[in-house]
Order: sequence, then structure tokens, then C-alpha cells
Amino acid sequence: MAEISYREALNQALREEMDRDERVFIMGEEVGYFGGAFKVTDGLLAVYGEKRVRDTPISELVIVGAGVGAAMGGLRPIVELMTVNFSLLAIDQIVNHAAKMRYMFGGKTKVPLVIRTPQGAGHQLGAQHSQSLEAYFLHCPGLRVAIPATPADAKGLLKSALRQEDPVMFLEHESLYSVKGEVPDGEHLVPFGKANVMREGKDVTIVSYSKCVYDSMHAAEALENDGVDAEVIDLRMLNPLDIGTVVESVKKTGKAIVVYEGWKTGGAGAEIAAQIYEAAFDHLDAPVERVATLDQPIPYNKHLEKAALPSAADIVKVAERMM
Amino acid sequence: MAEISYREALNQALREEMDRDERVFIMGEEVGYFGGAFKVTDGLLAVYGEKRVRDTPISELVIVGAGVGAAMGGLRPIVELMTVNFSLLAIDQIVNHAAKMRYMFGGKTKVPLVIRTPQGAGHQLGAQHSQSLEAYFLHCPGLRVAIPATPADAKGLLKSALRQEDPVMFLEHESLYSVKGEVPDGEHLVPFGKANVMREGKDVTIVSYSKCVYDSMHAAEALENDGVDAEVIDLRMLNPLDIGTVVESVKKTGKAIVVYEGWKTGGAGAEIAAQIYEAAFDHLDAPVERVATLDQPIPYNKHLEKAALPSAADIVKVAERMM
Amino acid sequence: MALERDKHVAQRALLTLDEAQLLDVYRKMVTIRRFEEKAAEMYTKGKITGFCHLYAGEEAVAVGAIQALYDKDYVVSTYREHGHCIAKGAEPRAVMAELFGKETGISHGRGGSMHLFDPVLRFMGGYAIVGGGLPIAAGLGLSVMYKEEQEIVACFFGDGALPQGAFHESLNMAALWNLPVVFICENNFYGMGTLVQNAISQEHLYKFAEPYKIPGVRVDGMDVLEVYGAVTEAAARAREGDGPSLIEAVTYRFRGHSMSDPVEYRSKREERIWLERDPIKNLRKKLLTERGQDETTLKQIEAEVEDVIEDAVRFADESPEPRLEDVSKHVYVD
Amino acid sequence: MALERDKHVAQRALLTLDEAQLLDVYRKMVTIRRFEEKAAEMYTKGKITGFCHLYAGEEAVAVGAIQALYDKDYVVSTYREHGHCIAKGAEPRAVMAELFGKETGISHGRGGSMHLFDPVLRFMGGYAIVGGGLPIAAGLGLSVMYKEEQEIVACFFGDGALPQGAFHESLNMAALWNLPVVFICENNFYGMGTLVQNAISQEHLYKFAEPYKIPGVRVDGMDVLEVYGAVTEAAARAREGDGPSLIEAVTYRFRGHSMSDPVEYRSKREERIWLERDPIKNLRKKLLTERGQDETTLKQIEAEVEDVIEDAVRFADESPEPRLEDVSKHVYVD
Ligand SMILES: Cc1ncc(C[n+]2csc(CCOP(=O)(O)OP(=O)(O)O)c2C)c(N)n1
Ligand SMILES: Cc1ncc(C[n+]2csc(CCOP(=O)(O)OP(=O)(O)O)c2C)c(N)n1
Ligand SMILES: [Mg+2]
Ligand SMILES: [Mg+2]
Repeated sequence: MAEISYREALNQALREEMDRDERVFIMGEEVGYFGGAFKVTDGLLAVYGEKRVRDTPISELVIVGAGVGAAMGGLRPIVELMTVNFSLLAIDQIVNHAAKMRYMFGGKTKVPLVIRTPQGAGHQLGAQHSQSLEAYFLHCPGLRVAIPATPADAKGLLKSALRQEDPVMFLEHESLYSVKGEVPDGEHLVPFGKANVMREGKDVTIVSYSKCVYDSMHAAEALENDGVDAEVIDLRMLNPLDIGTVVESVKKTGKAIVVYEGWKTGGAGAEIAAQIYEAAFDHLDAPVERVATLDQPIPYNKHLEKAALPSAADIVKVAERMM
Repeated sequence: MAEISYREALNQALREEMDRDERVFIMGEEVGYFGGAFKVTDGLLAVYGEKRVRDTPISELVIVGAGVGAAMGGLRPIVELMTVNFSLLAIDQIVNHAAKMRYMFGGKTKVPLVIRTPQGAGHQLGAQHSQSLEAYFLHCPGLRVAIPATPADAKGLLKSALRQEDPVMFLEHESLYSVKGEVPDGEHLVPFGKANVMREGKDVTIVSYSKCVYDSMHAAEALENDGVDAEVIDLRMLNPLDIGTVVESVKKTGKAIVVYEGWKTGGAGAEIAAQIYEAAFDHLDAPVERVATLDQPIPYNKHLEKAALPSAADIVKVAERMM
Repeated sequence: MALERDKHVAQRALLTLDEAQLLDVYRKMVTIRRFEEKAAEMYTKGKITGFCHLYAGEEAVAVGAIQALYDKDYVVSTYREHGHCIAKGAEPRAVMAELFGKETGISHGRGGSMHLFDPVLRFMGGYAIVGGGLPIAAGLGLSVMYKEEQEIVACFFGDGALPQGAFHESLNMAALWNLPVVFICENNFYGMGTLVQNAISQEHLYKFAEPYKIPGVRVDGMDVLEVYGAVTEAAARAREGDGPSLIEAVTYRFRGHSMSDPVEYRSKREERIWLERDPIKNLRKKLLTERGQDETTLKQIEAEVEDVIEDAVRFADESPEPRLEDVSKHVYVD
Repeated sequence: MALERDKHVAQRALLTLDEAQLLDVYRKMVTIRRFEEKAAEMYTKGKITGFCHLYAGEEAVAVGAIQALYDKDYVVSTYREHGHCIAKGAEPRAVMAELFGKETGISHGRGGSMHLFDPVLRFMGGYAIVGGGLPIAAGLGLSVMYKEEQEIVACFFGDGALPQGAFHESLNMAALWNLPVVFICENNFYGMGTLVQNAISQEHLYKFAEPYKIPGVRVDGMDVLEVYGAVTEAAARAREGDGPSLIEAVTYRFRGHSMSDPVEYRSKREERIWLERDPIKNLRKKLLTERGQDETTLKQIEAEVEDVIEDAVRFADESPEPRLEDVSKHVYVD
């Protein structure tokens, strides 16, 4: 157990899995000499060489497609897309190919490909570099979606992703790379599809994932001072989605707030809310609230950007309104 | 007023708008000599010539991108993507460019581009040719989404799309092209963002769009025999989404079923359900039900395909369970 | 459009291939032709549905190319892949059953005509997104190189795929990384109803190899031996670690784009010219005149093929439908 | 890497451009250089945030190319577009204010460094998706041709964009439809930390024009007159309806990829060699020796530029922030 950053946790998971399994390799833009645009692959090239740490051209479509083919060929490719914004250039290979091939080929193949990519706003990178697109991948049967919030989960989910057989969209967050936390050394596997109750409470259930989990925790602390006892759940994954843990909590609190950084409309929060209603309708004493990004491109200006994104303050305001 | 097909209605709208406005032109794969893969542009080349009816290479990304540029350049381009499945190769130009440019350029430009494309399953075309991807476009601020069910709306919404200033994803359905209906001749404009109550009823509200509107109507007829009086609403558009009309109905019926052909999880139905709850929670005496496509790639086999898709029978079953 | 043929290559091939191999090549081509004709018949009878893109007329490309491969080599194809799949060794039974949507189909009825697949035969799939197979072929090539194995990958696609970014991204990666992939472009002059000249500003498609510094050749895709010769060379190069090649095989589809295409965009005259260049007649004549085969041997092969196809239809017809309760099977492994 | 320069072109340009034009070119280049140096300073001071990609060292490309255009011609660029925007006529004030995120910015503070835009100047945007601007440039070219107007489109992009499918799809469409677009590739040898040789199997980027049957040339991007000459020719061709061209301008960015790049992947020696080829020093010398300008004139221009940049910073600093209540303005027109 050591206190390391989300970035270091991912780097550690990559090293451990590359040591464990010869078939695991990583490719992407700047993952080698540069050590990754966010330094997640830092040092890997020196240890594993150009064969297993491959710098690619700026060609998202073929980078992902080559990952699909390599996975069919018996390898365990990890493709790093520099940011999720660029995944839209490769989404044909993700949605039309990787996610469908096993089924459309009658179960005769599998595509154990892990696509890692950071998303999120908050650094004034403007409309084309600040998106959170998990909703697109959630709406794609055949594709697993992991979206860790903590360093420990980043390591444990990435290791698990590399040991299962289906394609995985592994969504990191640009604002979390430097966040530190306790991470078990060595063999630490977080099972797919298990949400994590970060904080127990009886008054309201705050459901979230990725960076928003931290906003939710801060909101919970603030609410405590106003005597509101909030339970915070980190979903960790969107597919499989552990709605059971959420429903259990809602049955206890009778209130739910879903917090996410994607655009509010059509975002993952709509699905989570719908499932909460479907499973706990009679236990809800208020409609499920959604705290998310405004339905608009992300502005460059610092204040406008802040105003467009969900915050702990927004969560607190909503929670108090619900009480 | 004449009884014509959805296909003819679209063709009529295209001719009327091309006659009205010199700046309107259409480009896409096979739209010219071939008359369109689904014959929607049949005969246009002969009348308007190669300048305004442009056959393109199979290059979805640049077809859409060229539409974006042409729209910025002052034209009113219509891009036809042969099917929505291929839009994934162009989604970078749709989501990262067309939808964001006005905002990220501070309101200094506009992209009046209409992207027409059919979606839907039901013809045993297999996993890569049977998708309904409206949820991706609904989750994209800056992009309008029209999804007509009737010939009259197909004409009226397409004409309106060509007279407003924002990019529009115009989603048709492969199974609707031959469906006939009364269509007003000449100037017939359906305003954006107004849902249509297709059938009045007091027991349950069935909310739908595109082909599923017909399944909903059939279900309503079947339910009538069991003494269940269903109201059927055709949303017509997903952005803007006329939730007001839906909420009004739900306040009357107390029950809602959302029917759509996209995959159930993360589909547009989740958003519609979430908004119904947010606006009519106290009027609901049961959770909103979602009847949609199974969360899996569409099978080729006829019976499996049928089993994977939503049907009138499914709606009836759900409605009866709710009574 | 003048064909820069390399008849020496073809001639050499005619001599290198022994009698048994030549007859096998002939059998495969006839099998594919008869399979497609039967598929058309079954489609009109409503036994086959959905999209059905026939390969009749182009047999020399798939058979010639795959004859130049080892069993362990990989093949990636498009939605027009019945021919490649059978050439790679698939039982007509399994393919016909797939077109019928049966559980005994090569993709268990889940894929249909456009999505045939068999890992044992190293037939790595028919893909229905134009250009979609190329990145995957590059990836398979990468996996071979990574494992330091000897296989190569043959990737088939149409002229219509060249304007797709995927073609260029894949060629560049394969060239840059020296991947063992042979890219085989089936230039049948049309992408649906669009003439290649209206889709690409360069009608000599093999020339797209040049900027990537990889070999590019154009062969007569109606001459199975010429295709065989060119692919033999490209495959050897790939196997020896000298990287990818681009082969443009000029061919012609005798039927419409799919069963629902009335082919109004082609002139009768053009079609007649190409029907005269029928690759099967072409080879048959060669076998009789240049390799001293006799009518009886060929007639017998044709008769045997006839039985195989009839049996395939019977098998497909009698095979069970997938079970409804299995509708969601195979979405995930875990 | 040997540069296939066309010094005649440059020489001709030196003669064609009159004194006023040459001094204007010099002024523009100095303005861009000083603007970028100031932007770096403001970034370190925290006045500018987000990504900031500087153009220092590459001024000859933007200024030389845009000098060859008319005001009504369109320019499309990337996220490294301060130089192109200023060369096209933007006030340093408006650009600096944008970098500061102010309402007075050229994109009203919504876009930032990567998304400058001004329809009046026909500066059609900085795009931050590599390759994203090319299809849009093709579309602008199409709109010009459609309206039977005389404008042309100059589209700037980096060496890193060539492996993108968008590059090829756009070149093909422009070539096929004869669109009035001049594609200008700024080959500065690196895409972030990746050497062009590690990204593309062809280091002579202009050669990608050949298969599309459009002219492709390589020019010395450190020589503003050579760039001017090449773009003048390509622009004339486009304007006369003879279609697109591809120009590879070999250049070098004096700073890191963005403000946060320590540039560890380049050798000091390599950097020194290129710093000696500074396009501004280069032109300055020519003006003094070959066009008989005197120090005082140039010094005065430099002093004036200094004031302009100082004023730009002051303006940006004093300008108001966008109003919070306007956060969602400009998402839709209707
Ligand atoms: C990305 C994409 N765009 C469009 C289509 C529709 N489509 C199917 S086949 C085809 C023509 C392809 O022609 P070509 O590549 O020459 O192959 P051929 O049919 O001639 O064998 C088109 C446009 C598709 N399947 N995928
Ligand atoms: C599609 C896409 N992939 C990756 C990136 C991240 N990225 C930004 S700039 C850049 C390098 C581009 O290099 P080049 O085209 O040579 O332009 P330069 O920065 O040298 O001017 C990369 C990889 C991006 N912005 N867009
Ligand atoms: Mg073809
Ligand atoms: Mg560069």
C-alpha cells in the first residue's frame, strides 16, 4: 500500500501487466519517446522497447482498427487515444467493428482490446478539447466502459480490463492524473461492474463517477455541516452498470442526485436516473436530480468554463432544495 | 393535399426548396445518377444538373466536412449519408465541428447544414447496417435533430430545416420510405420542436418517434379492444425536444411508455423518461416504461432480428402490465 | 483503359503450378461461380434475404490470390466475400447455411452474407463498412510480426474504398511498420453505380502505393494465373519482412452491385465485352490447349461441383434456425 | 534533408514586390514574432491559459502565402494560427484579447488561442482537431465555385496531418472537383515529439500530390519570398479554374509544441542550425543588401511593431470579461 497518483497507478498497472503477459503492448500518439501526452506511459519505452511501446502516426482510425486486428490475432493491445475528443475519428472502428464483431461472427472471435483515453474539461482547452463522451460508449452494446475516479481503481480496473476478453473503453480524466491516493502494491484487481460506496449516509444518495466523485464528496462534506447526511456512490463502470448498489442506497435515502460531467441532455445520468426509477420508484420521495454540464460547447474563458461545468456547490444547492 | 409516400414527400420538399433557393444543393453517395440508394433524390439530377446534385466518392468525413465549409461559405448544403451507420465515419465533422463552430467562434459564423440519413433495422442487413443512432446526436449541443415519422412531417420538417440557420441531423427510417400519407402540396412547413398528438387517450401516454410511432398506433388500436385508451405522441424532433406536450399528456394519464428503436440502454428514451419524471413526478402512478431494441448488435437471422427489435406486441404487453 | 498486364508472370505461373493445383484452381473458380448463381436463385425464391452481393466474374482474383497463400495466412474481405471465403477453404454448405440464416451457418446465422467468418480457416471476416477491413488487416499483420511468426495477411477491398481515409491510414501504417500485408484492390470499375473515374482523381489505383514507397502493380483480374503470380511475389516479399504491397486487380462483376440492383448504369456493350473475358472460360481454354487437359476431366469437375452446390442448398434448407432464446448469446465473452 | 529550393521563384518575387509591399511583409513577420514572444511572456505570467501553440520561426510561411492572396480569399488554419490570423489582417489587439479570454477577443473569448475567427477578414478559423480544417477548406472552395466567384481558399496544416484520412479524402475531392484550394503543409519536422519520418513512410510530403494528379512542390519555408512565389503560382492556377495544389513549406518552430513542451526531443545543435536560418533575419538582410533599404527604416518598423504589441497587451488586459449570463449565448442561431 503506497500513496501514489492516478497517473502513477496507471503506469504501475501497465508495467505489471506487461511483465505478466507478453501479449500486452501499448500503442498510440506520443506514448513512447514522449512518455504520453499526460505522461501515463512514462518510462515504459526504456523498459519494454519499441516493439511493445509503439509511437503511432496521427491516425486515430487505423490506430484503433489495428488494435482490433491485433486483438483478433491473439494479442492484448492497449490503444491510447490522446484524448477522447479524437476518439470520434475512430468511433467507426469502436462501435461498428470492435463492439459488434463477436456477435456478428456468431461468437467465433473476440476482441480483447483496451482503449485508454482521458476526457474532461477544466483547463480552458476550448470546445474541441474538453468533452466527456462516456454517453456514446455507454450506448454501444458489446463494449465495456470503465471510468475510474481513484488511483486504486485506476490500477485495479485497468489490470482487470487486461484480463478479460471483451473490448473496453477505459475513460480517464485529465484532472485526475495528479490526484493521489492509497494504492495496493502488486496484484490488485477491481472486479468489473461493482460500484463503490465512498461515503455512507441516510438522507440523499449522490451517484457519480470519474472526477465528479470528488465534487460529490466535497458536497457531502459541506452538506454535513447543514445536517444533511449524504451517501456517495462511485459507479466505477458504466457497462456493466451496477445499478443494484445504487437502488439499495436509494431505498434507504429516498432521494437521488446523479452527477456527471457529460452534457446533461442525453448523458449517462439520464440512463442512471431512468434505471433508478424503474427499480425504486416507490421508494423515491422526489424526482432524481441531475447535476451535469450545460448543454453547450465548453467555453475557453475561465469564468464561462466554470459556469458551464457541474460543481460541488451545484450539488449542495440541489441537495438542499430536495430536503 | 395528395396521398404520397414518405420518399416522395422528401423528394417533393427537395424540389420545392431547390426551386425556392438557389443556394440549396445536395451531395452524397449515389444521389445523382443512381437517384439515391433509397431513391429519395430520384429525378433531381435531370432537373437541377450536376452542380446542384453531386455524386461524391465514398468519403463520409469529407462529404460532411465539405458540407460544413459550404454552409460557412453561404450555401445551404444538404448532405445525404447513405445510412446512419456510416455517419460514424463523419461524426468528428458533425460533433467536433458543425455543432461547435458557432459557439467556439463567438457567434461569428453559422453552419446551416442539413445532413439527411436513413436509419433503422428490419431488413436483415446485419449488425453493421441496422443501427438507430439518434441518441448520439441528441447528446450533442449545437445540433438540431429531426426524426419524422409521417410523409407530411418528412416534407414539412425538411423544408423547415432548410430555412433555419443551425446544423440539422435529419434522421429518416429505411422502413418508412414507402409508407403513404396525406401531404399538403406546396408550402407546408412543420415548425421545429413541436410534438404531435397522433391519438388522444386518457389511460396511458405512449411517446415515440420515427417508425416506432406506427408500432405505437397499432398497439393503441389493440389496447382499445382491451378497453385501454392510449394517447400516442410523435415527438417529431429530439432537439429541440417538446417535452411540454408529453408532460401535459402524462399529467392526464398518469402513465407513460417511451418507445424507440435505438438500444434501450443510453438511448433517447432514457432522456425522455428522465424529463418526464423531472416535470411530472407527482402525476405518475407508475414508473415510465421503455420499450426499445435489446442491448446487442442486430442479428441477421429473421427471427432473431425480430426478437431484438421493439414491436407493437411488446408495447401492448407493457401497457397491460401497467393497468 | 489499357491494362498494363504482365503476361510473363502468368506464363510462369502456368508452368509452376502442377496439374493437381491447376485443376484445384479451376474447381474453386467453378465452385464459386455455381455457388453465386445458386445464391441468386435462392434469393429470388426468398430463401436468402437482406443484402446479397455476388462475386460472379471476379473469381480469378480471390482464387488466384488465395492460391498464392498458405493455409495459415490470414484473409480479410468485404461484404462481397463469398468467393474469398470459399477460396480460403470454406464448405459451400456452411456459407449457404449462413445466407439462409441458419445455426449451422459459418457465422451461426448471426452475420449473413456480409459477415462470414472462420478462424480455423483464417478467414477473418467480411466487413460491410467500406474500408473497414483495412485497419483490421494492418492489425493482424502487426500481431504476426509481434509474435515473430511467418503468416501474412491478404486484404481484399474494392475500388470504392480508395477515397476512404481508412485506406490511406492503413497503407501508411503498414508501410511505416513494414507489416506483412498484401492489399488487393478489386477494381471492377464501379462502386455501386459510380464509375471509378467519378470517385477518384486517379484511375490507375496501384499508383497510390508510390508515395508510401511500397510496390504497386496492376494485374488483369480476369486472369487467375496473373493474379496468382503477382500475389506470390507480394506474399514472398511480405513473408521475408520486406513489408506490404498494393495490387490492383482489374476485374468486373457480372451482376449488379447487390441482388436489388438493376444495373441501369452499365451499357450492354460494356457488359458483353467483359463477359467474353470470363475468367473461368479463360482458364478452361488454357487448360485444354496449353496444359493438355481433356474435356472429360473438366466436365467431371463441373459435375462434382454441381453436386456440392446442390448438397449445400439441401443442407442449408434442412438446417435448424438459431434458437430464439439464444438471441443475445455472443454479445460478450464474459 | 536536402531542400529542393526554387531560388528563381524567390528572386522573381523579390523583384515583383515593390518596396511598400516588401516592407509590409517585413512588418507582418516582425509583428507575428513579437506577438508570439509577448504571448509566451503573458502565458508565464498566467494572463493566458489553456493551450498556446506559438508560430515563432514559421512566420515566412503564413506571411509569404497570405501576401500572395487577395483580401477576399479564404484562409483556414490549425490551432497554431496566431500568425495566419495576423497575416490575414487581424489586429494584434483582437488576437491578444482572445488569448486573454476577453469579450473583445476576436472570438469573444469563447474560442481562445486555438479558435481564432473573423469572417470579415475571411479568416475562417483555427481548428484543433488535426486534419479537421481540410474538409472544411474543400467545402469553402466548393461554395466559391458554386457561386462562380473568384476567391480561392488557402488551407494550412502541419506535417502531422498527412497520416490522417481527412487529408486524403480532402485532396481527392478537391482534385476530383477541381476546387480552388491551395493546400499548404507546414513541415516543421515534428508532430509534437514525433519526427515526421516516424509518422509517414514518405518524407517528401509534396509527393502525395502526384497520385491525385495535382501539382505538388516543396519550398523553403524559411524564405518568405520563395513561399510567396510558390503560392502566387498555385493561387493563380486555382483562380483560373485549374484546381488545387499541394505546397510543402519546410520550416521549423523555434519553440516547443505548446507552452508546456520542454522540447526534450530536439538536439541543441539542430535548433541552432535552424535559428541561424531565421526567416526574419533572412529577409532583413535581403532588404538591406539587395533592395537598398536602410537600417533606420527597418528599425522604425520594429519600434512601431513594439508599440502595437504593447498596446495589444494593454487592450487585452483592460478589456472586460464576457458576462456570466451570456455563457450559453451563441450555441444556436435560432
Ligand atoms: C462507409 C460506407 N459507406 C457507404 C457504404 C454503402 N456501400 C456499400 S458497397 C458500396 C460500394 C463499394 O464499391 P467498391 O468498394 O468498389 O466494392 P464493390 O462493391 O465494387 O465490390 C457502397 C457505397 C458502406 N457500406 N460503407
Ligand atoms: C485528431 C487529433 N489527434 C491528436 C491531436 C493532438 N495533437 C495536437 S497537435 C498534434 C501534433 C500535430 O503536429 P503537426 O500537424 O505537424 O502540426 P504542428 O504542431 O507541428 O504545427 C497532436 C498529435 C489532435 N489535436 N487532433
Ligand atoms: Mg468496385
Ligand atoms: Mg509539425
